[in-house]
Amino acid sequence: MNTAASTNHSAQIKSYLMVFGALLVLTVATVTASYLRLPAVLGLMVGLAIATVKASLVAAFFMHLKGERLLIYGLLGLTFLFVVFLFTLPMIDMSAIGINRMPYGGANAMAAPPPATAHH
Amino acid sequence: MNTHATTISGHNPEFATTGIPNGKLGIWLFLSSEVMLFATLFTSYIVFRTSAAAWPRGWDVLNVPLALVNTLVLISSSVTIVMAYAKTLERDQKGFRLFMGLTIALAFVFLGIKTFEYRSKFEHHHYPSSSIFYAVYFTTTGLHALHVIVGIIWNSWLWHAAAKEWDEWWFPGRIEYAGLYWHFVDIVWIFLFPALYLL
Amino acid sequence: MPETAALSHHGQDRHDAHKLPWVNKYVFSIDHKVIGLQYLFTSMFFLLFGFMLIMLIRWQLAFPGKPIPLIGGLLSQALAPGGIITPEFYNALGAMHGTIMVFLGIVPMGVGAFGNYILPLQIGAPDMAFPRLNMMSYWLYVPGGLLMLASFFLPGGAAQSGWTSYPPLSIINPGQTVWLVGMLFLIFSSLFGAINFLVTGLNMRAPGMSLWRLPVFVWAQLVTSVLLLLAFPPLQAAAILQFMDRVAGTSFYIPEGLIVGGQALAASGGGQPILWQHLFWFLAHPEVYVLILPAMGIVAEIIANNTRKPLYGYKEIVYSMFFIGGMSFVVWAHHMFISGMSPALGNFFLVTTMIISVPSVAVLTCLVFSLKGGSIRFTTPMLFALAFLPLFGIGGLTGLPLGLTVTDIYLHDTYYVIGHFHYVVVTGTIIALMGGVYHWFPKWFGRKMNDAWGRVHFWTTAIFMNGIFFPMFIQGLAGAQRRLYDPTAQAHNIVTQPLNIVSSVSAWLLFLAQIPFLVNFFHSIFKCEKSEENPWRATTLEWACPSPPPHGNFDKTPHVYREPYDYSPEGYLSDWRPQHQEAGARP
Amino acid sequence: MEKLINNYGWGLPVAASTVAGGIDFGIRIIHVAMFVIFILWAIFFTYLLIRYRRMDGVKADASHGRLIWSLAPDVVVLIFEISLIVLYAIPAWSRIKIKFPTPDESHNLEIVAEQFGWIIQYPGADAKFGRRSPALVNASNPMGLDPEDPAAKDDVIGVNELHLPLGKPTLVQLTSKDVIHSFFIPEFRIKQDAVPGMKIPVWFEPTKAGQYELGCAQLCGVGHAIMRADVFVHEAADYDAWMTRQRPQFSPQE
Repeated sequence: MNTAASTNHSAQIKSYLMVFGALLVLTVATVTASYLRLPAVLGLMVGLAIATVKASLVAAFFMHLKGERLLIYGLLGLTFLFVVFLFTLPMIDMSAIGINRMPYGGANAMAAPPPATAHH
Repeated sequence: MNTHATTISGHNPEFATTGIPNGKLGIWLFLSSEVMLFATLFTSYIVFRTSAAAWPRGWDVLNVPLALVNTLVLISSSVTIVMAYAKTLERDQKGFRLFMGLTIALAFVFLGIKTFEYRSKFEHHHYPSSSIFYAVYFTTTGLHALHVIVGIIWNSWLWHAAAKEWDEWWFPGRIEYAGLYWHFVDIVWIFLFPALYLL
Repeated sequence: MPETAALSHHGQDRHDAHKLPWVNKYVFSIDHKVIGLQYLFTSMFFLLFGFMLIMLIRWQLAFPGKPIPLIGGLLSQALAPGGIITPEFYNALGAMHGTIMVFLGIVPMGVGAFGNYILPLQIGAPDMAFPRLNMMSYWLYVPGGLLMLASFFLPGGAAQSGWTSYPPLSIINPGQTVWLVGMLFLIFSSLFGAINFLVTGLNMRAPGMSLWRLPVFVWAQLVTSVLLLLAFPPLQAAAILQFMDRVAGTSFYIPEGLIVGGQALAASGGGQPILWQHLFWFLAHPEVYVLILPAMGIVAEIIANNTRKPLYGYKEIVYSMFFIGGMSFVVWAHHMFISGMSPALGNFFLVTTMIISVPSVAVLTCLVFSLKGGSIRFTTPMLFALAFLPLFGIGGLTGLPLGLTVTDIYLHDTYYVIGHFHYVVVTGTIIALMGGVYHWFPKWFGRKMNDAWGRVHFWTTAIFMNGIFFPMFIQGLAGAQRRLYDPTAQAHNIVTQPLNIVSSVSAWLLFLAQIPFLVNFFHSIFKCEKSEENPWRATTLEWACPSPPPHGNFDKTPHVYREPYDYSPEGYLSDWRPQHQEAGARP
Repeated sequence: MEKLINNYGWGLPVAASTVAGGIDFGIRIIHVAMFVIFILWAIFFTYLLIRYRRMDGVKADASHGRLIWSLAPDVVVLIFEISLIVLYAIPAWSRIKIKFPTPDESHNLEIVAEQFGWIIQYPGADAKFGRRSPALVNASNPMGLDPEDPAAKDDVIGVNELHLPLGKPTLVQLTSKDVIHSFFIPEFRIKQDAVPGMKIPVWFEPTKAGQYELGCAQLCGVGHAIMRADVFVHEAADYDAWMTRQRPQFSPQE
């Protein structure tokens, strides 16, 4: 019922172990990278890039997504499309209204003029 | 029925018009919803983090070595469960029991370390209510731990059921689906670990 | 994993159904038909209950501060001293009306009841893909509903922060914790249901049932399930965060420096109230389509059947539903134009909102054009389906000034919104669901509902529904705000206050108009004339098995030979040719 | 209240700000279009129902012919919506909610919403707003104004009464102490949520002297219905006279 059943088991197991090795290496890499104390944005990008590679390895080999049916790809594609909306739109909004964020009694209004000042 | 001239092309035992077994399609649908769940938590994490006045760096307040060990534990458990599945396909019940047992044991190790970590946080009076950072930390890792617990229950049930259902045709499928879930739990941690501890 | 349950269990059940103990047959049943009926009865109860809540509110709105006659004395003194409801109770009634109607009434009826019963039959399946999961969905829905009901009697009372549960109000108000827990139950119920429907619809189709031979109702259920599956988890996460705010003292939605009632709120701060709105509406806008798509499916079935001709633009309808489903994930913030969200982002959501209206127009147009060239039978279900078209049309049209950023500045949070939303959901969805009940009643119980009383029910219902909601447009344009305990406390509502009385009286009459329906419904289950197997002479597969279908549905798996609506085929004597009938079997 | 009721009727209320005309134009044009679309549609619908009712011996016509003009409603709606967006909504939205007058040319106010009232802070003669602190909030100092701050000395605080001059735009910095409220003056056609932890700018320019109503349009708790304020719009000279009569929050006499 699965590709694994028909292919050579030992080759399959070998690929699992190789992925395991790669995951270990990448884990060590991500921890090492953190010791570089990179600035937040760069660190975020490096950290998430490594995590994405690791997650893809797990998905492709352990979850047998490699060679999976088109329908499953379609489903995951749709999910990730909505994930993109869910990520980007609220984040764009939150960063755009960041200038309005002010705790009660924070800096007063004149210190933070409204975004645009063209009028009439 | 009487007036309906029907040709019956026999019973369709798999009920899988798409060619993907029901269980597999079901588990992938479930995982898609889980992707949305954790994606929402990540969105919130990024929103809180970018808008926070002060956000501590993970290594200053959290125990990175412990979390590193936990990461290795969880990755290893992902390997053991995929091995358990391979053994099921090879019809090696002993091997299956060994690797599934290891998976469950590693999950317990993960939870044990997590408990230790939580407890030391509480001892230092860091609670979810302490700051938005701890709120995010406890909520996301707590929800992940909940998924680990569900995985333990699921895997233990399969370990137990193997004795009776080993020769049923559906058994390998059940291991595969439990494995898919467990790998997903692993993937979530793969993202949580750098996001909370390393960035 | 539970796929096996479908098979192994099914194998036994099919033959042993009559041997099952009563409790497994009717209470913890795994038969999709029993579960469908369980959903039907439970959701009918909740719809009536939610309706009763709003009838109390309607008294307060029509005659603010006057004691409620007759039943006022029956209410607890804490909620309604002297029969006059308190503002707390008023807010609780409003919040629970919305929650119960949407999450416990309409969705469980449109998806849980109709979907569960009809979808497997229409694709020729013996049951759902995961019968046990199906049972679990129902049994998660019930405790969710009971929690919501129980919350009225718990110390904090029911939730008082609107069905939208906007923080920080929802965090400092009593009652919201139970609401959140209840919602988590309902979310899980819907998620499991959605998975089940998708797997069933994709995988359990009878031989020959290709995707383009699926009835529109099945397509509607499938798109709905995708929406439930992918839109609910964000609310789930958001609800968990709000739950943490309430019980663990976190500040996900609480900014720093809050002063409540003159006292500084003890919270660490750093939260974002608007984030909740984003996450809530990320679910709640697709949720609107969860409410409306099954209704469109039902209407399409009834129209095709009663015009005795194929549906006009079948593929256009299906593609439009796909498009609606996909787009519904990027329009959510049109609920937030004036929420403090970035105004520039408002323009983006304005454009997406206008785009999504086009496929809705397309569906409606196809349904209207389906009438052309037909031989229209004005049966009771058809009356409901026909009423759906103009009334849903009004609901859709009045969405226009609300979706437009500029006019929404004025109309947002006025009665205009309530009118618009209820035209879509009540005169749209509920009318369609009622039509569906009349249409499939013979399938469910093997008997037909009384037709004359059905017509009485239809005309009274349609008139009173308009009587309730049309005045709201006038009130909204005149500036009347929603959710006011005493509408006369502010000047903008005083001139149009008589319309509140019109709405309220219509609401009570609408309730009375449901009595013939309920009597007819329950009487017909036991007493009315036995119906034929296929009384409507419909072509889809649910009519290819006995009514009500036995355990396992079909004696033999049907084979499908053609498109779903082969009515009045050319060169054919009778005006219908079922999907499972072999070509040329009956000239 | 009696005076306010005169502002309202069975249609749109009195229009009393520079943006009201634009919003009313949109509301009217959409409703006219809706009415026309619906009537045309209803005529067609009724015709179909009568023409194609069930008749003995007449069979339905199942020919699947696609009619190109069934796309007409989609196209009409699409064109109507595109023109609304491009010609009306985006420019008008930008004028009302994106572009703001500068503080120099405006009458500046800080407004704080609370359960269940509106607190208005006028900057006084120095045109500077005094500092606020949550810790200082009490019954006699609802705004939590800091007496140590020199800018606060001449600040005037109003509760549930908003006074505005004619002839220049008013620029409000809107916030909330506790929950989300919404600043809604129907006569001005202006609405904006007041969100705690945020300071959101709102502007409008009254065009008629008179009395108006400020309501809260977002459910804010048990007193939501009674959360209102009176808005008084004065001629510029009258406004100045009114202002000189006001005692600052920390007036020397106290």
